[in-house]
Amino acid sequence: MTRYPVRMAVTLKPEVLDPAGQATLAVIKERGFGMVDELRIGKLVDFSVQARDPAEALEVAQRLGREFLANPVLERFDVWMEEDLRLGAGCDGE
Amino acid sequence: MTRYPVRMAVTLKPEVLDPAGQATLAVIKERGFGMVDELRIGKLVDFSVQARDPAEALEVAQRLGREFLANPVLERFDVWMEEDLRLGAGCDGE
Amino acid sequence: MGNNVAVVTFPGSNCDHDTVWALQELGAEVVMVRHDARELPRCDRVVLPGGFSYGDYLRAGALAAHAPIMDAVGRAVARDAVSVLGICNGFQILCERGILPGTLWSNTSGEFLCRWEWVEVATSPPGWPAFVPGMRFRLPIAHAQGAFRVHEGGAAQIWAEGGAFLRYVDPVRNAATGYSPNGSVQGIAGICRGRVIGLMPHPERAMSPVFGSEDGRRFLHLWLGGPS
Amino acid sequence: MTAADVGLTRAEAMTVRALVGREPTDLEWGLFGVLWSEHCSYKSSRNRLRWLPKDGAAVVAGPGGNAGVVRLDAAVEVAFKVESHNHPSFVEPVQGAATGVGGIIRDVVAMGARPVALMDSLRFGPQAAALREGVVRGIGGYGNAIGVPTVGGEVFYGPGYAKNPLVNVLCVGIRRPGREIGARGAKPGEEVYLIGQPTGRDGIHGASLLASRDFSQADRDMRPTVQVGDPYTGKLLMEATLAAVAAGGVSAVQDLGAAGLASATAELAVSSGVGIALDLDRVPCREAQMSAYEIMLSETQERMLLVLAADGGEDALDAIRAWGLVPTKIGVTTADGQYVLTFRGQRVAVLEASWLVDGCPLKPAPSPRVAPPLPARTTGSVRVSIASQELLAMLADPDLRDRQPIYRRYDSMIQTRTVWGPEHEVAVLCLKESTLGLAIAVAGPGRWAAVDAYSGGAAAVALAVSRLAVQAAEPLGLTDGLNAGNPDQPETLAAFDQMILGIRDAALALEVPVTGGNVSFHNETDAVSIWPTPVIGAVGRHPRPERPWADAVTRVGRWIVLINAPQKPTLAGSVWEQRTGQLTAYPRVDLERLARTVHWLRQALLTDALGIEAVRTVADGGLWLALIKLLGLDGPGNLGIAVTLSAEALAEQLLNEAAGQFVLSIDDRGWPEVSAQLTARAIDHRVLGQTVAEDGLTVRVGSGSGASHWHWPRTELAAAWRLWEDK
Ligand SMILES: Nc1ncnc2c1ncn2[C@@H]1O[C@H](COP(=O)(O)OP(=O)(O)O)[C@@H](O)[C@H]1O
Ligand SMILES: [Mg+2]
Repeated sequence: MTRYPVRMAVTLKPEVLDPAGQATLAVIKERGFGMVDELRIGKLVDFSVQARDPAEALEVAQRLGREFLANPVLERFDVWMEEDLRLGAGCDGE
Repeated sequence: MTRYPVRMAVTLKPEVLDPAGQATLAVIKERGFGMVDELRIGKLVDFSVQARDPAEALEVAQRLGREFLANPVLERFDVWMEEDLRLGAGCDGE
Repeated sequence: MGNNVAVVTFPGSNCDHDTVWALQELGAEVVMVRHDARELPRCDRVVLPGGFSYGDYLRAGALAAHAPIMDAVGRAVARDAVSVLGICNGFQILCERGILPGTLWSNTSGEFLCRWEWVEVATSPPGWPAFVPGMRFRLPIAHAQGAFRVHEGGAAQIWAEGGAFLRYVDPVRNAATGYSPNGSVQGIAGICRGRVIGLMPHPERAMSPVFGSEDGRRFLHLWLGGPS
Repeated sequence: MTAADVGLTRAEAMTVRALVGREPTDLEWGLFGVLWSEHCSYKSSRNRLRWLPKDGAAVVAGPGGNAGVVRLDAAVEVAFKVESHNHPSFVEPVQGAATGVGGIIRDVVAMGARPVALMDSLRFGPQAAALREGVVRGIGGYGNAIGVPTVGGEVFYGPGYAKNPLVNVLCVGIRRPGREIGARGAKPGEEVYLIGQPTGRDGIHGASLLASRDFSQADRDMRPTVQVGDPYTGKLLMEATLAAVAAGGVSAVQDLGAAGLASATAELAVSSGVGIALDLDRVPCREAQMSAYEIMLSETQERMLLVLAADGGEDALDAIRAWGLVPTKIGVTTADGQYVLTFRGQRVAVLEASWLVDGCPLKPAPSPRVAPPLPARTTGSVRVSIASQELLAMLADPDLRDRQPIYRRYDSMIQTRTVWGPEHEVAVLCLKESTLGLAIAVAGPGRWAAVDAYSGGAAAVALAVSRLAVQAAEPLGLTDGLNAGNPDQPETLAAFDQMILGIRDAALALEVPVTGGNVSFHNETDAVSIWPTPVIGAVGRHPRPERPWADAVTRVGRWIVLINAPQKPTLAGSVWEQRTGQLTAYPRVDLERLARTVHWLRQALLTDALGIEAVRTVADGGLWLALIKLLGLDGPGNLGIAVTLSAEALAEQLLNEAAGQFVLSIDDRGWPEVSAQLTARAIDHRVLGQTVAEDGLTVRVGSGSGASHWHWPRTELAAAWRLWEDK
């Protein structure tokens, strides 16, 4: 058994209203970020799965997304496994 | 000017406790996901930036992360631009 | 110091009128100020009331912290020109703005919590000797994001700086310290820095025994500089 | 597009063609489809709702508007209504419940009233924790953020609700007399404005068609995009609308709810007796390329329609802009009664507004409108023995246990009017605008209506009005949320009729008008229907809100008195009976005697010399729970209640739920006079016992050698009732 790190993005379906994104965008546009648009806020869930192989881990992650982490009426989810993960141009937020 | 899509992951700093993640983990472990662990919940913000080049878009995104999207006390953020994005093993959540 | 108080309304503030009413009951001269005002009116004190500014979307207080009026509040605080009281959402805004240290995070329960709590003065805020350590108030809390959190080591620093103003207590079980209804570090319910005070409970809702307690009246009376 | 696609029957489609005189366009079919849906047209219920009494001294606006309005005094009018959001809450509990709260708040705002209180009446199936949590989160999430306190509510469980949960929400608002507004005031030649959230593709056919059909798997797959509640925009919309009305120049307001722009504009036109011409290209849209059909039928939340005088609406528009909203003129009112939609330069619908609103053939109501005969009893007089452990177990029953885990997630205090909130059986609000206050109650256990809907309807009214009476509050009006199964099933419709007749008879006997309400049919899934469920909201005039009457004892040495105990107590319709799995017909309330009782109680409470210390109703959980609540589980340790009951039919005495009963604690000096007054009015009353210096509840049973004696300290009762404490 191996421990596989997984990252899941849970996002609102495109046609669903995102009040939080809408309000955030309106404010930041007024405060000097006029160049920003189409802002939507989702959830990010990082976890690890104990599994025999990546395929099994992926299957667990997808089941978890379906059954718990995403609300099928409003949301969709995408899963990344280790090999997909690339470090973004990060920043520590300080 | 070009419109650059950006994805930002806002996550709790590693040393910061995540009670929401812990609570979720406890529930899912009870419901048949004993193989899942180390679950942490963050935010995902997708937006587009109007900019001259990717470097400028990245700079705007980072400023946005610092000033608005991440709370500097507890959170960090990472930014991905188009070329970093790969489609995960997605699922529509249905 | 006089008692001209400016109460700020952000879009989504919803305790602004309750707060104005409470302050007027205590004889203060109150003016309401909009979030988009670039200057504070002439006043001795500013109250940032409770509510859900900008829906509390993104994070509680995060968007309101950038409102034009907060630039003015920030400047006035830097000049030490006013006293500021942030109640609930107002406290969250002050933290998000960086005027007060730390941040207010989701309650441990993950749920909104509305109920009566006891709070106790842990440290007198500078300038308010009438808030005597050990003094208790029974006040309602009503928030989803009221867990006071700081970066590592931050709590000790706040105590060292004399900023740990109010903490939750449980008089029934009389636990000495550490009781917290929402997951606040060391049970902190309110903090202060200079003449700026933030607290999660709502004194403006406890103006009369009719509403369950008049400790809020006592609290605001002391904040307005009244004798104990 | 065919008539069937939009949910019309063949006969209805023929009526449409006859009215229009040609084959309607797709868009026109869509408009008829939603406006003639059960949800919008009230086609099965409208003729029956006429049975309800709607007139009363305090009525300012009866049924037909967005909310009923009653007069509290010369300074305050009260707008209130109950609304259901049952189907959406099953599809998506959090957002469904949230948008239900937003919807009823907008109804009250559309009457020019500021919402000051909410109550929620919830019904779930037995194993419904996840659904319940979602609904509670949705209600709290919206109400808390928009800043309207949730001051009470109720939660009950029953098997029929498993796939048909009920989420009924009551909203109460206040306005100054002279501020009346609503859908009726538009005149020809005025301007129609839309404000709030841009229109998206959400909820097309949502509340209207979804709530107008039974809920099978097939429908679930067809589920429309669910609407998402946005309390922040809701707050701006509420403030902007109220500010616009205060600024003047607004002649009509209509909220957008089910069937969106289609319903709002057609209803406004018909209510005001004007025509309306809309330019759909002007409607701000959230998504690109929306069709006229989508624009008209979208159920995007947080929108409001305002009609402004052609000149003189500037102040109103400025007031709206000050709240950060952009008012958009989307059309004009006309003199010809026509309903004309233009899109991309084409007239895409040309109808008469009245066809849409009043054209739908209504189900005729049956004529014999007398109370139905008593149903046959299957059980009811069975003598049950009972043990202490069973009584304690009753306290933990989902229908009876402490509701704090729910209501502590609602802000019950915001607006600083709440004198009594959710921990009491009736809410008490004091108003800065008046020395009088408001008493607000909801009632309506489905269990009571399960077998005899007439009895359940009457009892729900009886209980709601009784709850006002314990605060000496005079009822000003009722709002009724009527929930039922499929109206095309004759038995369902018959039970529905009986439920209305029960409400009617009780409202008449207690002299309270019904000023509005809501009907939710089709609460039926996979052939399982809910019990007919009447959710009654009552609003009363509280004489002295700053000093409410206690509902728990405070002193030793008071008499504990029970009023209106049934001669032959029965467990029919009670929680006890529900626990045994076999519900029988809930007993008929003696409405005439109850009328006398509440009248007396209101007077008696105002007479200090009578020494009534505390009073509450006996309802769910019977005398057993009423005594425990009268004791007060957080009361002092040197105070208790001790009563003596006869050994005969002990369980029935303790656990019957007959409405119209009250328990009181009365001091020694007042008791002789109270007893004399009750005797003179032929109101049954008996002393059960006294308050004593020993903590807890003591029940002595029988006398002499066979006597037994039970004692429960407060801690034991609390541990059973507050099941949540250690979770
Ligand atoms: N059960 C009822 N009793 C009395 N009036 C009712 C009842 N149901 C609906 N009404 C009235 O019918 C009108 C239309 O109700 P409804 O369609 O629910 O309004 P909306 O959807 O605009 O909120 C309202 O005036 C309402 O008060
Ligand atoms: Mg309406």
